[in-house]
Amino acid sequence: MAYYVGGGFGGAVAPSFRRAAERGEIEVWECEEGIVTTGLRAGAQGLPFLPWRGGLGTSLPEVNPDLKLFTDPINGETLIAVPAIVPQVAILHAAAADPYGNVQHVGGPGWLDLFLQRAADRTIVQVEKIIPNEAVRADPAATTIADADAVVRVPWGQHPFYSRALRQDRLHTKQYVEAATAAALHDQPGPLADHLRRYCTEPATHADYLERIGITQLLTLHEY
Amino acid sequence: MAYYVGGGFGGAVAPSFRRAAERGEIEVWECEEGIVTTGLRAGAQGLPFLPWRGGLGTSLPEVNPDLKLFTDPINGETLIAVPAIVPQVAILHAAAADPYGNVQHVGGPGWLDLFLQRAADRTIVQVEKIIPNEAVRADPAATTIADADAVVRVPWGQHPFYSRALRQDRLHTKQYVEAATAAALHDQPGPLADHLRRYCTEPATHADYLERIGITQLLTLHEY
Amino acid sequence: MSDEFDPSSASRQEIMAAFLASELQDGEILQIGAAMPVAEVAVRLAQFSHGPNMELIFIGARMNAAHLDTLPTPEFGWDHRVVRWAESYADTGHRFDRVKDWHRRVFFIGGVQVDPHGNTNLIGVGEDHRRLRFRGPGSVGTATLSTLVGRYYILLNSHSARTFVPRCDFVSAFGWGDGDPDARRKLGLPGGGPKYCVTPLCVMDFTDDTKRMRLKHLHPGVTVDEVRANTGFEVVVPDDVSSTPLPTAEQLRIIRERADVRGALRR
Amino acid sequence: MSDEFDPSSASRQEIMAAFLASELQDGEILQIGAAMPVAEVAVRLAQFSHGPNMELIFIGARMNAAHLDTLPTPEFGWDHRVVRWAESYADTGHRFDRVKDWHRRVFFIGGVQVDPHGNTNLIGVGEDHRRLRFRGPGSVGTATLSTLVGRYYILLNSHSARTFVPRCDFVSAFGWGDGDPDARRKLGLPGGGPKYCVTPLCVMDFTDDTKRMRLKHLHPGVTVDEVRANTGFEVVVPDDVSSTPLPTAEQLRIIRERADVRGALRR
Repeated sequence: MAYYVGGGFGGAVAPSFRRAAERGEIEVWECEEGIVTTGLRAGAQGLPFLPWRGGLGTSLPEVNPDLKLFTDPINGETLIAVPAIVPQVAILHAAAADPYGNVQHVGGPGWLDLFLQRAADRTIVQVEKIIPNEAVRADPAATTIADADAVVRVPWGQHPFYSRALRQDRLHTKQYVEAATAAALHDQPGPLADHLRRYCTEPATHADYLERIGITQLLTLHEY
Repeated sequence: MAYYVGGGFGGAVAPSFRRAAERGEIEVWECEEGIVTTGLRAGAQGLPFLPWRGGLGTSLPEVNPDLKLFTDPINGETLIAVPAIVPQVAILHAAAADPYGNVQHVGGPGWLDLFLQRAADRTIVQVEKIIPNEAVRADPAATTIADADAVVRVPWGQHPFYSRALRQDRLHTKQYVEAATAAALHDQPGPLADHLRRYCTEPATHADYLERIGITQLLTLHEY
Repeated sequence: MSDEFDPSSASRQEIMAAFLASELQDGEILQIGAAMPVAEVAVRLAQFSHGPNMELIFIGARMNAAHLDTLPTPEFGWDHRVVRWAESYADTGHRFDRVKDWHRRVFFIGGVQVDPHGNTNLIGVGEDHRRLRFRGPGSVGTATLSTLVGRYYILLNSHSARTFVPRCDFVSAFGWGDGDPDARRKLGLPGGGPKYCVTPLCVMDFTDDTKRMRLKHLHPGVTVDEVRANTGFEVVVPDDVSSTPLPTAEQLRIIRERADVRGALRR
Repeated sequence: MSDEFDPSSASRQEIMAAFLASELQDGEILQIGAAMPVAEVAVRLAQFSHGPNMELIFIGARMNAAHLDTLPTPEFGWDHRVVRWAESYADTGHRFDRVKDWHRRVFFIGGVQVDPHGNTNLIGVGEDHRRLRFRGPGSVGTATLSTLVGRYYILLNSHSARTFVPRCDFVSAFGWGDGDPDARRKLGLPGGGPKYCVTPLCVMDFTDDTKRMRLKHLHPGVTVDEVRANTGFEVVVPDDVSSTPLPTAEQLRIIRERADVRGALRR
């Protein structure tokens, strides 16, 4: 499912995705922010579809045959029917949760997270910290997810990306993007293999991973 | 537009509404919480309609011909097409706003307020207090409405109803419901006329109104 | 246990609440609308007696109250003495952001009219919707809830032929339609529909083949004739109608000391 | 004013930013996507020079920055040095809760391909969508934005025949379709469509009758032949092509001292 695979993380187009898509190694469900939001909302509401206007006239319904043009039953306008999107599992990052699955984002949920959770069959949320149930009851309006199926304490769990409290580790993502670009576009797989080994396959635990990043670097990620 | 005109405020059915509806003096757009939410969402999203499942098999599409059954273009299921609801003005109560129309609810928006605002052409928000723009920027994620067309400082503006910070004045609503019931069901219009004169037509300002309630009574409404 | 909690001292409403509580399973999500005192007590009793993992949703305030000694029943819609214990809020409108899992929820529904197939009416009474003889409170969220929740209970504060009618003038929540056991599936309603109808006189279920109300339990002291006389349609009466189980002394103690401290069900 | 801000010292990108800023009216709501440095500077210049009541929306962070001495341009998507000034957030997904007023918004759009009628392509290049020769970044929110916003500007970092093609392989944002001035109305797209296309060589508008790109301004030192040679379709060249107005010294001062302090547009 692709509505954006680009720039914010350091490259124009994510290189490994680009190569896999160009080679036909993955199937791309071409969409757009408004369309993916609409499909997730349909999934969350138990509806077979929801209509959306954005994308009329574009190639999206051609390259994604799941998007169907139809005539609205009230005014007779042509709209796009976006089918329900139902992830089996949503895996999210948040600031805090209590042991009962009450999740509280701090500084806003960010991105599509709540839409993914609402549409998904099950939700796992990794959080910076576990807070007492009493803290949740002290501010119930701050609870953004009332029934996560699992919460996992993962400090700096957003790394190398960012949360509303911690910055992106741009040193790390730059290194990754350079390695992935070399592998995808210049046929030099070495640096990417090294990177994946060092940061993905070798660390036995999340703490192992963080050790390899180093506390010095991690402490630079705190925004204020 | 009726999805609920009942109990929470002190009577089984709001008496003046009941009489007006029974006499045909008002037109009732019969609906339901899920349906009115869906219609407001359609209005907010600039769509002619949105589909909803709740209400299938009921009399709602019969007594409200704006609700149309249709066949969904993806799975062929029968659903209710709820037309866009577009209020010209939404008038809301909230905890605080800055002078630029950034509104921050405290303890959650409550009820349908944000759906009304999103669907409405214009929004007026009365607030308990005006806060500085710097306070808004200190917590932008708390801003629930970014572009109210007008904000009005109205302390105890929720009276006689409740907000997330202040209780309902049940003494006052009880008095009103008794007067309205006498007028609507027992042909005794006196007490209601007195009530409306004292609390609605005579007070020249909101402060005049609050004086008639009395600060002693108002101070009982603070929850904690 | 003192005589204070003798099962025979249970009021009709306490019997109703205890019966409903025994229906509710630990781990279920129980949604309670406004002005439903028996349901309010039933879910508290269930949570305190055998449901430590139940989630209670009062209007939009969701909580687990198992750790509390008492949880008051509300005197009005958003009673802070209840909702102060919430762990999250789902306000009107917002609560429809995720309904795909409402099959996990149990709901209690009232009615101005109820027909033999468990269809209910909160809209009003009369032939012409524009000139109702009695204007009801409106559908609230019941059209959607009855469509989606795993099962629900029709719960009435009175049992009369005015309420139990052969056919509702209007239907605001679809039960079993004309009695086809497949009616809900054919309409595309994923919820399980009404399971029992609980009144101050009795408990009724629905026949398997025609989904028609059938007497299941009579409350103590109530006769079949009394039910018949107060029901505006022919209720199915099987041979094996039993008495509604009385609350145990322990259940009554929990009701009176923890779930219904101000005695809403003893009036 | 020192020579430091001599209009002739303006870079191509500074000229583009100043031109766009002059297009923006006070009170407008300006939405800026990721990786659009010229647009970033343009909206800051507009806010600081003549738009104290403009609202700027950077991805989802909405703010008025008129009171600030400087507002840095972002080095990455959610740069805290920019979004820290937000007055509200509208995150992905949530920002579609209210789109009915997006006719009040102005947007800037890029493209991997752009055709003579202002249709743009961010999906990729190739005949077969399943085996693209170049996989683009994807539509982001541009299909919806281009449908709804009051007007938008096509803004490109390079001007080449690889980008300006006779026909996009795929269209991710509908401009004027095949050139029917009524095309948008017929499709039911309420937004006003693309107004200008701004590149490092020139500014182009669209003819009234066929909505075809037409040269409007050439940046200093650029010739019509240069534009033609770098455009993969026949661009309409009227008799009265004028030079793109240079930024004034005051505009350049604001750009360099307040809107683009780190000099993103001077490289």
